[in-house]
Amino acid sequence: MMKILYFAWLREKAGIGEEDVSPPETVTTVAELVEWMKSRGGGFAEAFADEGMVRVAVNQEHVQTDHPVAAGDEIAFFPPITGG
Amino acid sequence: MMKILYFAWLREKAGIGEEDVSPPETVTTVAELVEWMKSRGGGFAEAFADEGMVRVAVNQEHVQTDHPVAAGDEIAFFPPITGG
Amino acid sequence: MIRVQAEDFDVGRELEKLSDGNHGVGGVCSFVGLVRDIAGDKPIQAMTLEHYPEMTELALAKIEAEAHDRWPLEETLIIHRYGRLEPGDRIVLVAAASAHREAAFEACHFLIDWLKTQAPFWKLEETPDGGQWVDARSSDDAAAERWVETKPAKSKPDAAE
Amino acid sequence: MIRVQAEDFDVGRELEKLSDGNHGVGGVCSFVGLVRDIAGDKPIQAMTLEHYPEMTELALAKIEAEAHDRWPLEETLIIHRYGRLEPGDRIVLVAAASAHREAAFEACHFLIDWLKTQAPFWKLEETPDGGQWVDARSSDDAAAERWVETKPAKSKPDAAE
Repeated sequence: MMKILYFAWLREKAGIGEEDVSPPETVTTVAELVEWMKSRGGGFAEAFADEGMVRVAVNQEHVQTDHPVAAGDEIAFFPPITGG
Repeated sequence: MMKILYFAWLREKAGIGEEDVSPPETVTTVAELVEWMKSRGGGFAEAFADEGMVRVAVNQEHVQTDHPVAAGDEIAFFPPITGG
Repeated sequence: MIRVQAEDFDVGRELEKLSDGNHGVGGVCSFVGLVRDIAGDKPIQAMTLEHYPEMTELALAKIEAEAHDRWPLEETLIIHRYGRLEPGDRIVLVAAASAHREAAFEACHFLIDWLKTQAPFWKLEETPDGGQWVDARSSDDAAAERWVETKPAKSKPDAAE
Repeated sequence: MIRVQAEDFDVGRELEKLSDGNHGVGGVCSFVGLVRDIAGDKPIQAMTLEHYPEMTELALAKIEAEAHDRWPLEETLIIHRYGRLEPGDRIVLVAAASAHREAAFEACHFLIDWLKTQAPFWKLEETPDGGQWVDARSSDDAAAERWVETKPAKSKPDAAE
């Protein structure tokens, strides 16, 4: 099981801020997780439609899409940062 | 008559902070005024001994040594600035 | 020092703490970011700052540690607010205290530039057309990029930084 | 705004005034210079700042006007103290408020760099060996020189500077 967090407009499009998911074992990287997310359809497909606008943190660290994911990870999806 | 002001170590060497002087009419530039100052000897000669360390303002404006001076001017001599 | 909070902060008191009792500090450079009443050409009634709490402090701590690695700093400070803010409200305060002013300026500039691309905050602006998420700015990426190669400032003598 | 005074100042209150009621301000960059307890390797007990009162405000006004010519600024501030100051005491506050942070940073940096070579102040340090006039630093000339060719920063969109 992985803990998934969504922020800003990704949260709005996904229609959820936080969820626990158990993707198939073939999902071993962020990129594969995103593909699986999109396959769930609805708001998830919409949230991930423009992947160039999606940033990812695994266990509170910014990562690239080839970063591994595993059960127990906290994975956050969000748009480019606009703080400060 | 010109009003002369001295600041920082130029004031200490000259032994005076402010004075009114009436140099001869041949004194028409800052450089000529400095030469005349030195000719007065004593603390003045000492204050102007290292001309590279002397900065000048005429009527509250930084100027170069070729700047004209005339009766009624306020002329200030000081070392390089160290504020801030 | 890092703080992430909904409440406003007292800039004078916070800056004072950076040099309090430390007479090795010659200069404190700070930047306060404020909510403007306009974005591009749209009027803004308010903005809401959302963040990722579990990650925010970690990200800010990394930014602060990086600044201390790069410049000879006595102290640094990052305070970032979240929640709903109105025009004129303070959003963020970053500051760097150093013996020397170049280090204070560069580190402070670095802190805000990196914070803008590294710390997980997102702005939702309230406009007459409704809520709009602020787009990331390529100028912020460029500003952060600039620090990728930057070397620390050199030290200098004199009692006042 | 320019002030030359013997008294201390309240940094928070002064910075607040720069954006008070002006919701076009997105960022305020400031620099506070403080008396250090050491210069080079000598301990400093105190320093006395002498200035040329008739010229000081004129010189500071020129520096401020130059900053407004170069950058899109909402407001600027220079406060410089004179008289006897001890380690930890504030000497100077410069600040620039702008819609955008690059302009605020650059203008603030410019204000302090130019002030250090243009405003008629001189420091006398009290050391164990007696009073010593501070030598001008070539690094300050170099810092000021840098601005001789600098062009204004470009404007950018977004409600928070």
